[in-house]
Amino acid sequence: MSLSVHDLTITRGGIPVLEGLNFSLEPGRALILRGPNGVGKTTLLRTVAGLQPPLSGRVDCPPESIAYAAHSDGLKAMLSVTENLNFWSDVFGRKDISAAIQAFDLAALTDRMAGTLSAGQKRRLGLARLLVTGRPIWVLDEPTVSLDTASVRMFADAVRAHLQAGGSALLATHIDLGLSEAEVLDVGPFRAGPNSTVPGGFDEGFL
Amino acid sequence: MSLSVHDLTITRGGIPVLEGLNFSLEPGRALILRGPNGVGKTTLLRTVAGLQPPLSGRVDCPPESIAYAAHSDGLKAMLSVTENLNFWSDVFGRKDISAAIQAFDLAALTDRMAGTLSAGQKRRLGLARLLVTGRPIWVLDEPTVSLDTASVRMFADAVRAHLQAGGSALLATHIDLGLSEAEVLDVGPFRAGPNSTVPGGFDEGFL
Amino acid sequence: MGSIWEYANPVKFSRTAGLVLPWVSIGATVTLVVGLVWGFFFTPDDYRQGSTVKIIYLHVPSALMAINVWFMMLVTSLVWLIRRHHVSALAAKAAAPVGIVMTVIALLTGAIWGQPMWGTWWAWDPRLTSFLILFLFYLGYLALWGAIDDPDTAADLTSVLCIVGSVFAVLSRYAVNFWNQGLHQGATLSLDKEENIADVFSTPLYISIAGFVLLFIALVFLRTRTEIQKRRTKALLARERLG
Amino acid sequence: MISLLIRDLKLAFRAGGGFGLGLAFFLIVTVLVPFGVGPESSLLSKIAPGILWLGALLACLLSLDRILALDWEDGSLDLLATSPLPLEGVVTIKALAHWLTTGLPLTLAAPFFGLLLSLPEPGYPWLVLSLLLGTPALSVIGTFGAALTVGIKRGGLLLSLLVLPFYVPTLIFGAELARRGAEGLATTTPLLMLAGITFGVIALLPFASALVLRVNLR
Amino acid sequence: MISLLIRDLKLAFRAGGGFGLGLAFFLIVTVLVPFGVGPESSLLSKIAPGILWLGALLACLLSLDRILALDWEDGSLDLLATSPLPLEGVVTIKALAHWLTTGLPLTLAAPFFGLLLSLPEPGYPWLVLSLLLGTPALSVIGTFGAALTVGIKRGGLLLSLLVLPFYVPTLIFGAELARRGAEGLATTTPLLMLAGITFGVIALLPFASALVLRVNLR
Ligand code: HEM
Ligand SMILES: Nc1ncnc2c1ncn2[C@@H]1O[C@H](COP(=O)(O)OP(=O)(O)OP(=O)(O)O)[C@@H](O)[C@H]1O
Ligand SMILES: Nc1ncnc2c1ncn2[C@@H]1O[C@H](COP(=O)(O)OP(=O)(O)OP(=O)(O)O)[C@@H](O)[C@H]1O
Ligand SMILES: [Mg+2]
Ligand SMILES: [Mg+2]
Repeated sequence: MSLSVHDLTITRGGIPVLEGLNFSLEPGRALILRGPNGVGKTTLLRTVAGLQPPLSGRVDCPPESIAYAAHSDGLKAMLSVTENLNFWSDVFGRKDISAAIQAFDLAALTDRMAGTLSAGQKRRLGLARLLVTGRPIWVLDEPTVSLDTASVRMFADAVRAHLQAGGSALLATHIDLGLSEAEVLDVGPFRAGPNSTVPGGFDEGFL
Repeated sequence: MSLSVHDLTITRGGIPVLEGLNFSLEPGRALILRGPNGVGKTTLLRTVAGLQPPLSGRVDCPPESIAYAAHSDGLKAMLSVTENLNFWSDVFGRKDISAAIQAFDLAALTDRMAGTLSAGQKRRLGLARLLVTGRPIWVLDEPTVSLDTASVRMFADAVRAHLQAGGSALLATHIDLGLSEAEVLDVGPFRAGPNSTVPGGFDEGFL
Repeated sequence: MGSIWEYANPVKFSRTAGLVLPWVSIGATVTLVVGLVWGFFFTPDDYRQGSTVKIIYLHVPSALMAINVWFMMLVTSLVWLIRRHHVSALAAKAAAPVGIVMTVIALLTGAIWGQPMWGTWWAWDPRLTSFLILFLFYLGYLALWGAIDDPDTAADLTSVLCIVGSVFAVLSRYAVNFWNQGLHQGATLSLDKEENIADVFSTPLYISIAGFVLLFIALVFLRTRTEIQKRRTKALLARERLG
Repeated sequence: MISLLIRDLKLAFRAGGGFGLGLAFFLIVTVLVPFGVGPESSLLSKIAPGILWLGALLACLLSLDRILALDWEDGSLDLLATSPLPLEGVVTIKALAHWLTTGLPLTLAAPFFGLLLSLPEPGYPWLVLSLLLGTPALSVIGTFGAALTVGIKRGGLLLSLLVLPFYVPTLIFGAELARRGAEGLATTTPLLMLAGITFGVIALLPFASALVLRVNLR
Repeated sequence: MISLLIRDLKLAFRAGGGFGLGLAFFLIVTVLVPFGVGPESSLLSKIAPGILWLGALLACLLSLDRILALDWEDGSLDLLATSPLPLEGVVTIKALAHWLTTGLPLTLAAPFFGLLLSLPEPGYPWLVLSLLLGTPALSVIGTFGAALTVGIKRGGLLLSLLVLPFYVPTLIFGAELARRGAEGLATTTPLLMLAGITFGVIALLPFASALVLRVNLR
């Protein structure tokens, strides 16, 4: 269940943004991606999650082992918190959502429609979804946006528990999560330059 | 140009969330609202900005002196960065956007469609809008979401410059902005209880 | 001899197109002028249709082109989806506006012809109707190109649209034939009489058709080259921004 | 105000902005009708004015949810509400932009569609006149409906449903004007009524729209 | 899969979910047609099958942009694409949910609307049969269109434009079946063609939809 990335070059809007990326993520480990705004973290995570193809290089990981969470939470405003979680747990073939509800302190909100939650409550619900997927590799894009400090700690605990259970996590974030055991990878140095030599970037067939 | 709030009680979804709020904001000062997720910060800021009426109490501030920025930035994906800024500057009757572009380091992105920006770049553009409004009181809801540390500093500098020019700012945030001169108000203690005595809450005409 | 796919390289294509373009353009101009002038001024009036018959020299070539351009787009779309050569997708993009213009010309000349012949500008004859449907397919295809920002995404989506659309276009053709059978027998008689056309009429017609074909080739080369240049400019700008 | 109009028009002309789609939709409805009811031109020419009006109305209807919902989704509407522009002005400009990008092109293109449905000769000027007079009302009423439903996700269908009854008088007098024109009957009454509806609606409805918009924003 | 279907149906029945709106829209179109074309019942009964089919088609069309766009906007589609469900299954379920909430109710309600347009007596069973056979094709084709335009903000109008030409064969055979039924003519050919189109479309189009959806997600 380990994820490894070999010599990856990724593009956004036809332009290479990061190139020559190599890293691997063993079970039980967490890797935090850092880098300035616009460097290409989101694009990298989408590529790893299989939502977009890389320009070159490859992502090795067992299919169907990734749980992806992005900027938007995929919540249905007109379904209650329980219904939202139940749906995802059904889709991923697991049944029990009470652990997830407990881990993100949603017990008081279970019957509320997701649309009436505050920004931070929505985010907590979005994160609780990860627990019901039962997938070993978490790929998370700025997971703690809008969370208060208590909830950030709650999230860090959830990640830690996940790691202890043999899972792994790849996170992009700008703030400190208090996950001291996680490795940090600054993607800044991998920014693709104008004389990128990877074939296919810049539509260079057109040059 | 000062803002003051007297004995304010605010509701969300028909339920009082914060009650008995009193604070005032003088020119040149910044006030940071803190409180756990779901306590009612967003609701408070919307009330202050005049987007929803308070249940009781009042908000005193000269009309048309507030620039409001919420979770969503009001950007048009199919307009370029310059066009987006120019539009808001026209609406607010000011003409020059170059200071705003400079303050948030958008010069390299001016011709890009707003839809193709990264999360942090979008946010920077949304914040740059504040500078073209020329309004003295900034009311900001989690302004630094998705920003990297350099951009957070940039934002803090912009707020500081705004304060020095006689403006003021009311911010809700969960992270540290590095604005040491700002006062902090924890709204937690003002959470409305079930025996709130404010008339009109809980639709108590029906009780 | 190199494979034909060499020309799938945009640069190579541009260069070759640049070489061929003047000749094709000259050929198109000459054949069109000869065909149309001959057809309009040096053929006798038809004994039944009078001089209106001469509109055939615009009508038939444009109608033929309208269908064949869609067919060409279908082929280039398939090539794009299978081999992912940008030139192919761009050629489809370049051809579509030409195709829709041909369709409009066919429809307009048909309408102008129909006025004296059938006493009406428009009738829901199966052939005319299926042409109108073809026009709608072109319209949707172009609208989809126009609505999507990212060129590769747009190329993928329009290609699928073109392929699925072709199937439905054929289906519609049969549906329309069926639909108007019971009500309008014989309305199609005034079409379909190529056999009756005498040689005096047909030679300029063939020249004119050749002219339209050459014109189409010239336009597609030209427009594909423009599209390539646009992409090139965009790529250069992007690279510059990174540097 | 002007800058809002310019922005809206610009957005309409950009990729995905939807200019011309109303027209295309109108065309398609006109084409589909004969498929539904059959190709007899005597039958078609009888129902032509009504169908053309219905087509224009539907094309209008389908583009209504762009008037305000886009601005709501990306938060622009909140920002506009806190800007110096009066909300009444905002909704008027929005309606105007909608008419310029939908109603006006429909009006200008209607004669061609009339040909497809074998509209009788004398009907053409009346068709254009009735649309020119009537479509502004459709845009203004539509903006009211859009303001009513702006908080609802993908409220397009609900919007159509709310707005359709409001469209009935305009449709009746508009189609009646076009039909009487086509049949050479007296046209004064529907003409006056149509003009009356349009001007009344333009003068009064923006206030209601601004009101409900304010309610929806809070 | 089942849970996706259940979720979609549940959402359709919740406030703002749009169940019943298609029906209401159908009703209104049926009611507006006599306003547009005049009240003569002989004329109406002649165009009734066609208009009913058109109305059903338009009601279907108006709800298409809910099929996928809502899930796209809130990010569910990304999550579904990374879930164990195959995307082909997702689009099929989406089409099924759309048919259950739109096509099926329309089919069941059509006879009542037929009354409003004085549809001739023998036409009723044929009308229902034709809609029952034809509306699934409308949903499946509509899902293809929705997948094509899912990345476009408020692409409703573009969606209609793309989808309508695809609806032509279904409309022709469907309306023809209903009309021939109403007039007591032979119905075998349109019946077979309609069934053929529907089954062909159900069998093949989901693959194309999943393909374009994948392109749009990247
Ligand atoms: C707007 C209306 C019309 C459209 C869209 C239309 C369409 C077409 C098309 C598609 C063809 C080429 C068919 C082929 O060769 O495979 C064609 C050919 C032809 N059309 Fe038209 N037509 C229209 C009106 C008319 C009228 C009014 C007449 C004359 C009365 C006419 C006479 C012919 C003739 C003689 C040919 C060539 C014979 C043939 O190729 O079968 N068309 N038309
Ligand atoms: N269509 C496009 N054309 C050109 N550049 C684009 C396009 N779309 C995105 N980009 C650029 O690609 C880069 C990578 O974006 P991405 O969203 O991956 O950044 P990020 O690291 O996630 O940033 P953030 O921390 O702000 O979320 C950005 O600089 C963005 O501006
Ligand atoms: N319709 C509703 N019914 C009941 N409660 C509601 C409704 N809408 C919102 N709430 C509740 O009102 C409270 C205030 O929400 P608000 O968005 O103002 O919180 P916040 O302080 O901004 O939180 P965050 O830090 O997470 O953004 C939340 O607890 C929310 O769950
Ligand atoms: Mg990002
Ligand atoms: Mg908040």
